[in-house]
Amino acid sequence: MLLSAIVFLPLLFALIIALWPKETSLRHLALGFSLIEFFLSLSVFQKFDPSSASLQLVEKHVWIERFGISYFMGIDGLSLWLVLLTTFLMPIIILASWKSINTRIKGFHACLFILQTAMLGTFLAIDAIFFYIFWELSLVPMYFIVGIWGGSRRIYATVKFFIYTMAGSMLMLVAMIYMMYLTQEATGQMSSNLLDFYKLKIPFIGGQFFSLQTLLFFAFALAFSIKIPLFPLHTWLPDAHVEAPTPGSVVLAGVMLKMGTYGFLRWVIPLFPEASEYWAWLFMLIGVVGIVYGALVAMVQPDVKKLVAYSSVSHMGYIILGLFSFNVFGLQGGLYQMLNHGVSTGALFILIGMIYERTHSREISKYGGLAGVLPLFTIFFFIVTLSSIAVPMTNGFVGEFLILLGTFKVMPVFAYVAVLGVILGAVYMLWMFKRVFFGEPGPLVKDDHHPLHDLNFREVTVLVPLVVMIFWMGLFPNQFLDWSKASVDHLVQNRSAYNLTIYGASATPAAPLVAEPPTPTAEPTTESTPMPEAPSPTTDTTAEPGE
Amino acid sequence: MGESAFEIAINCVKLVLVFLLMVQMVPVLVWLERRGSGFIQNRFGPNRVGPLGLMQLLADAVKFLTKEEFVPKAATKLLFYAAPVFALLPGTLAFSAIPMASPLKWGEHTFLIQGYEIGVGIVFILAISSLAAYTILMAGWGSGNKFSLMGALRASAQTISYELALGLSLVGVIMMYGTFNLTEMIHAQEGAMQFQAFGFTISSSLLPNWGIFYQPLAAVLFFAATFAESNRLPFDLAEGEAELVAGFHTEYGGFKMLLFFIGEYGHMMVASGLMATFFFGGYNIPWTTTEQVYQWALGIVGSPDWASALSSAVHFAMFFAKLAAFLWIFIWVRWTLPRFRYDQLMDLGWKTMLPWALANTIITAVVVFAVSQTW
Amino acid sequence: MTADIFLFWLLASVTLLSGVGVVLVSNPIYSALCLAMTMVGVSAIFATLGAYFIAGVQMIVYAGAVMVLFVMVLMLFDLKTEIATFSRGRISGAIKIAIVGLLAGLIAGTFAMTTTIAGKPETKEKAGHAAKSLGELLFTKYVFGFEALGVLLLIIAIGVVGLARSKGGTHAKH
Amino acid sequence: MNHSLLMSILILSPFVGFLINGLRYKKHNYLVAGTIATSAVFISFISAVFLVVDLVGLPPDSRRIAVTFFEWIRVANLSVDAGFVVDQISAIMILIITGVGSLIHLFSVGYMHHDKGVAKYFAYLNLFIFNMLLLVLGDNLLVMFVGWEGVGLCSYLLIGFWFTDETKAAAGMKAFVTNRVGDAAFLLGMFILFLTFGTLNFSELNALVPAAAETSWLGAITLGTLFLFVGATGKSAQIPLYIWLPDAMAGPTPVSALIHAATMVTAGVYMIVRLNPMFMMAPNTMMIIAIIGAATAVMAATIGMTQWDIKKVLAYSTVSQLGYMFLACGVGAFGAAMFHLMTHAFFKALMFLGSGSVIHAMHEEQDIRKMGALKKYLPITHFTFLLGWLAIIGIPPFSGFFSKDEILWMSFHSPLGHPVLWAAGALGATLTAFYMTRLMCLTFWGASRVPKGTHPHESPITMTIPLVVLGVLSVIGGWIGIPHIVSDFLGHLPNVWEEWLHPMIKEVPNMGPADASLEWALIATSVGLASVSALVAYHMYVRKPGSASRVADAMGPAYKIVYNKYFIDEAYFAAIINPLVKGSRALWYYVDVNFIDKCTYWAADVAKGGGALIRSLQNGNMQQYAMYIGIGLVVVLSILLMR
Amino acid sequence: MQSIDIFGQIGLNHYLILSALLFVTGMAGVLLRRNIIVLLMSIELMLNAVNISFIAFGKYMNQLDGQILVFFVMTIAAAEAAVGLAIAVNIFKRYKEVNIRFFEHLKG
Repeated sequence: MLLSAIVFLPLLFALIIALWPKETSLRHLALGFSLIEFFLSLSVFQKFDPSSASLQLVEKHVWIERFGISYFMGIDGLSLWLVLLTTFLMPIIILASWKSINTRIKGFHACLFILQTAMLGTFLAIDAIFFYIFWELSLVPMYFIVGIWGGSRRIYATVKFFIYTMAGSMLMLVAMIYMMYLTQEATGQMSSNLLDFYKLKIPFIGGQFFSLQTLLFFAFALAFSIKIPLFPLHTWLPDAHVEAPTPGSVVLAGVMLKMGTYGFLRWVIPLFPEASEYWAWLFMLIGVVGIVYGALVAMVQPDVKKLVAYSSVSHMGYIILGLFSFNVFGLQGGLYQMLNHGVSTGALFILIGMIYERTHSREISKYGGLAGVLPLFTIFFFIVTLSSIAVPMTNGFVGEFLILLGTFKVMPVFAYVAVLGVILGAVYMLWMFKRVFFGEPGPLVKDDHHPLHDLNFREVTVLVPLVVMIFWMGLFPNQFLDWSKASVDHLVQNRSAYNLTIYGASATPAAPLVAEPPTPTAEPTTESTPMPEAPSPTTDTTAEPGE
Repeated sequence: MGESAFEIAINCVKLVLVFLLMVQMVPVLVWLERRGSGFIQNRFGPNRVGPLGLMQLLADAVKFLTKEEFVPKAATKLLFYAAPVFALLPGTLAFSAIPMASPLKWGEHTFLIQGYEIGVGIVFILAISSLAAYTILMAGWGSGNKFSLMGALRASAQTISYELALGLSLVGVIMMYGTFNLTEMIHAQEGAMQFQAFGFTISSSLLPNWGIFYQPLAAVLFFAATFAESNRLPFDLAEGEAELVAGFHTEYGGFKMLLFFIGEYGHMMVASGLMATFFFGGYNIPWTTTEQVYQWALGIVGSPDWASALSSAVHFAMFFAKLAAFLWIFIWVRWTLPRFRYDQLMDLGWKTMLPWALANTIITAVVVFAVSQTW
Repeated sequence: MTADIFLFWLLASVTLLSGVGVVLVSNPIYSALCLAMTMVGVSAIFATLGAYFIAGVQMIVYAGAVMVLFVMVLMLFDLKTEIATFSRGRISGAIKIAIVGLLAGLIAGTFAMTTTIAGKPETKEKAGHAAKSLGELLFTKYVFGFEALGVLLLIIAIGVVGLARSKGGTHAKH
Repeated sequence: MNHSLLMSILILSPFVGFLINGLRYKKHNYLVAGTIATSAVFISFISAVFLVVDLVGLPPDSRRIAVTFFEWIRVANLSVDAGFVVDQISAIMILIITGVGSLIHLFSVGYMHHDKGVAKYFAYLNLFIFNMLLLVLGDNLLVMFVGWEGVGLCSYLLIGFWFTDETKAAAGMKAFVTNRVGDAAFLLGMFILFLTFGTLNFSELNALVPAAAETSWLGAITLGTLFLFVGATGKSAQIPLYIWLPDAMAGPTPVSALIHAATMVTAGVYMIVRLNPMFMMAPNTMMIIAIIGAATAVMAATIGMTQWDIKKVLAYSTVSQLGYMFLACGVGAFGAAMFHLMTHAFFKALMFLGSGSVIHAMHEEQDIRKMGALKKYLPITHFTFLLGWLAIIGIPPFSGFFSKDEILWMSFHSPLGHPVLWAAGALGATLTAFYMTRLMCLTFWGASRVPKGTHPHESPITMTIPLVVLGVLSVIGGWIGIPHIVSDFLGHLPNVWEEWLHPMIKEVPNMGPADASLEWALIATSVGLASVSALVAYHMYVRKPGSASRVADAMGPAYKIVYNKYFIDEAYFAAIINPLVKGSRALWYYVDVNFIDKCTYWAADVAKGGGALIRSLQNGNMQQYAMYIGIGLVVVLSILLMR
Repeated sequence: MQSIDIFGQIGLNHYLILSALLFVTGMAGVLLRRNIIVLLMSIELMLNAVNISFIAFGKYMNQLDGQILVFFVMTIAAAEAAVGLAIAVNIFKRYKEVNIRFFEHLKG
């Protein structure tokens, strides 16, 4: 029940908010609700067993029996932190939008909560159709958030965002339905259950693009790549970010982009092991290109928000690089980088929103010398900048380090290029920082009629949790990594024949897998050999997947 | 149509007879109307030609026939001529479907005292009478006169509107009797009141077993609707003199006018006949059954053939008495009630009668269902 | 040639001729009257096929109500003979006529060449009886369709009233 | 005392100082802030002394105090502890950092007292000390990297301390970004080493080094060390990444003394020394290091000869001296490198502080053309500066002589060395003597060119005390590492330095026996060259002040090139930065906006056009629709019938 | 192919052909006429044609379902006529035009 409560409580909140009669107390109510949701999600820790790689807190009910569609939720190390990230960001977003959203407050908060349900559902659903519903549902509130509360070109941006994402999702839906059909062929009973999908052996032919697994792989990968977004598919992101209101940008960057990477982690890599291995080079290439390209383009942006948006493209490139390195470093790093990006880019957007509230401009050239006027703001911005450019002791470093290490282990050449991102990241962020905060006060900053006020108590309250997280995650990454360790180890070791068990259902066979000491030699070779995958080289102790 | 050539021949003759009966009723009715109006309005009415002015009928007929054939310039000739001809049809065809007496059994032949028997009689009658609207429209439009057209449109709208109430008021009757067939309905109204309810048989010798006691509302509605259907006062908006000169037949005169007259009176007769059939036991003598009358006739003449003929004649007389009574009511109403305004007419039709008819239908359905259950 | 056969040919020719009249006559009022005639003919054909109740309903609904409406409307518009009866366009007209012809040929030809599916039914039900079983069928097997049609009619009634009413309604308070 | 507690105090004391000053940056005036900051570093110094004393108490072969606070990152076989170790190498460093650091803090109290953001300044300075301690104490590469980036960050903050000046902010950014280039290489080096050896821990790495030297250029050790060395060039301002250091002089002068002379810039040297067994096994890397070091030493010295900004001269001098240290590393003289590191810290900090004192006296004037004859106004500064000058040009027995000579000797004598390297070193020393003398002459001696209205005055006592202390250290600092032949000559003075470092330093293999006469000859040559060049400079700038410009004119374009720092900055801008920015704009404009977006628009247009095409069928002509239906009907029926 | 007395024997085919011809006639009206009301009438004609088929099939297959369908068809036809006429009347009232092509101007 816990997961259902976590997922659907925001929907209830949205309903209450939509029906709430008083506008004045609405924000407080929403904040309270989001805090309730956050603390509820914290209680997952109490019930979660970090030593197990299996799905936990499972809820499974038959939904549409004929097609084997079920109401199936579960949590494991891969989704745990993303769920918490979502619930953690929501109170912050609501508090951050306290003053910036002035019209249709009711609708806005309702949208936020619906969005929260959709995102949590995406992370927790283990059934393909169920997942897809949440996946698509997440578009709708976002569409409205950008389209109603956005900037001047909001309609263009929101339509672009919607159509881009939708276009990818359609292929994914087709692939999902085809896989349901495959389950019927394999077992006689149609099923959209992810665990059943895992059991499928989809034929893979190395050289041929038009072979089954490759096509399915690309159908899924395209949907997720657009959502992430990966390099050539990223152009919706800057527009959406620039036009979105601050909370919209935060959710978009903080959580929604993670839906794509999570999709890779949960769906693509385990479902299509051979194809993803065969095509890993492509995705790593895209990731690397994205890192460098995003950084370069970010460097020359005249708009702060657009700069951060392109930096997201760059950061997401790291994540995909990590995921497709298929080793513990890369995967853990990728997972960690998702959280980092959520926290630090979210914080960046909040900060940009705060300055935008004051000056109503995001033009870099109009700023300058802000550090002298808004010292507190500058400090926070600097800390977040450090996190974004992955200075050690902040969260960004851990993720980036692990990703690059994982990549280097597999394909050093990509790592050599990817470290350019480390340099360029510093270049564009610090250049922007220099132009905005240093130098002579710009036209917006020395405006005598409207003196700028430094952060007030509410804004500090918004930022402090984020800064605390930045350092906490930077200094004690183990406290975070340990929770996802079992799942990631399990994924790495059994990638060629992935399965997931339900916690407590057949506990015994799953246990030795986790206990196995991770030795580098035991991992499957990551050379992209087009050979059909031999019976898994790892000692797959789960002889029969638990029914 | 019949099994043998003989029967077919008889039936054809019957049809002609019914038609002639109707046509011949018209002058009588005209006379009655004029005399009746005089009586009601405390004046004499036609009294110069013949005794009681009866010869006035002949004089009128001569006048009609000898009048000039007149076609307006703007008229559409075909329709202008066709309209009065078609005006005869609905009344005649419908009247032919009404049983006027108990069947005459002669030898192995059975002759129904009606134009033809139709299983779904009510439906047929309604269908035929609904065609009347064309006549009016054809006449109105064909005259090429805007008053005519206005009158025609009013009349046809009125006809269609009241057809709903009319049809719906009959649904209750149909449900109660469980048949469309008029003969069966009449059969069901024989004798004194007696009906089955909750498995009990309830009877009363005080009242005849007439439909009006079971469906009073339907009777009222039906009767009112027939007034509108036949375009008579108080619903004769189509020919409101003050507004539309004479409605759709403004441009008509002479023989064509006569045909319209016949059509209108035919309507009246159909309405009266249906009233009698649905609600007043048809050709049955009150408190008696057809069988009783037949036995009585058998007691008088002895031979079954003749007894059957006698009882048919008696029934025919009874039917005609009832018919005459209703026709008189038509006339009576015409000369006593003022004319409605058009919107009042429509309001009455759509907002009063239609809902009541609907209510009647529903209540009847519920009651019929409830009563048929036995506990 | 029995009466049935005679009746069929009579009614068929009447129906068909008046049907063609609907399409060809350039005065829409005559068209409408032709259609009314067709309706009556069709009703009669129903009757010859033993569907008396339906025949009656056909008369009431089509001939008595629907067509009257048409005629009324046409008369209200006071449309005389039209200047251009048929749509413009030689090519499309040719195509349309070709389609009509082809379709007629195809369907009629098909029917003409196939043998009768079923012979004549032996039982000849009484008309009233048929109506009763019709009602039973309507309220059991087809009850959903029946109810749906009821709803449809209600909606249509409301919609038509909404469409037809002039500003302020029939009883506008001035 | 408990080592972990001491270690905590050592590391965290500056951090606490940073927090106190940083959180109350608006409230604290220069005295409060300075007191807090200086005492925080001084406390560190005390605990460092305690630790070193404890270390000395241990037997020489197990001199190692290691403290692990917690496990930082653990992923698969990567296990990185937040572990700190004090051993022979880091002991020297922590003493220098905290010692010199506290002196500079003290100096700053006086130097910065005008400044509004003084508390912020001290906070940054404390943060720097904290990071520097992390760097030197970390027991593995990753913790070192934390400090490595941290000091870069503080350097960024302190260079851009006066952020309202665009160029200063730009200098800070330049420093950070250039450092980042090195850091990226450092990361790669780490990856290679980790993936080869499975650990990042220094002691484990050094223990795992194979016995045989790696000759291949692409071997793991060679590549790894090479990348680490690139990292070091960034941090320690070597070719090709030295460009940030001269610009870094935009920061407050004590910062230049602390960060850009004494401590941070030596981190590269420190790192190489830390991993000396590893570097030793990569002779190719060693060769590169030596060449780069020598080249940097000479090149920076030439630039130094032409600069007019007092701090720029010192900055190029620093680059040059760092080149010596790398040269030492490259020839395997790690001990000498460390030795020079220490002496350099003393005398260069001294000179920077002295220049700070001069600048302070001259009211923020840094151009030496507007100075001269300051001797009489600033006696203490002049005297201490004089000591530093003597030390840097290598006049015995000042500290610089011993360390520099050790390096020159090793570059000649070591199997990894080469006479050319020695020659370069000697040339560098000559040039150093020249430009340093030039600096002395133009600043303190000769005729006064001080503009009217400027009244130079001696600095307050908080500034002079550090000068004096450092002056003393500059003199005696070299005496703990007296070369063998000299000590033999003087009567077997112990070479404390070598003994101390010996367990940590891997000896250069195949080291031939030292030829005493050759060594003497070399010493004589270098000292002689330095003296001559100093005299020439004195002659040119004091005796005949006009001669210098004549020489410059005579040199013509060569002078121009050197004066403009070989146009390296311009070259970088032309070759890398401008194309990068322009290319990025092009990428944005042509790829993002005009290609990818256009592609999507194109896709949308195709859909739209298709829609429009089909829409033209739906023209509202109902009869046409009916015709389509009819056509469809005919076709379907025909097909059905044809079959 | 067996020879059948086309005129002397009435079978299902006769009714079906009648129905088809009537239908096609109605279709011709729909395709060719300009007047919207005549168009509506032509549609009625087509519906009636279909009704004949239903009844004929019902009769020859001895089922009542055909009649039920006719019932439905009639209801819908009546509804369609009502709506169509109401629209036509409205448009005529405003534009005095019954040409079907004129209705194109109503498209959005």
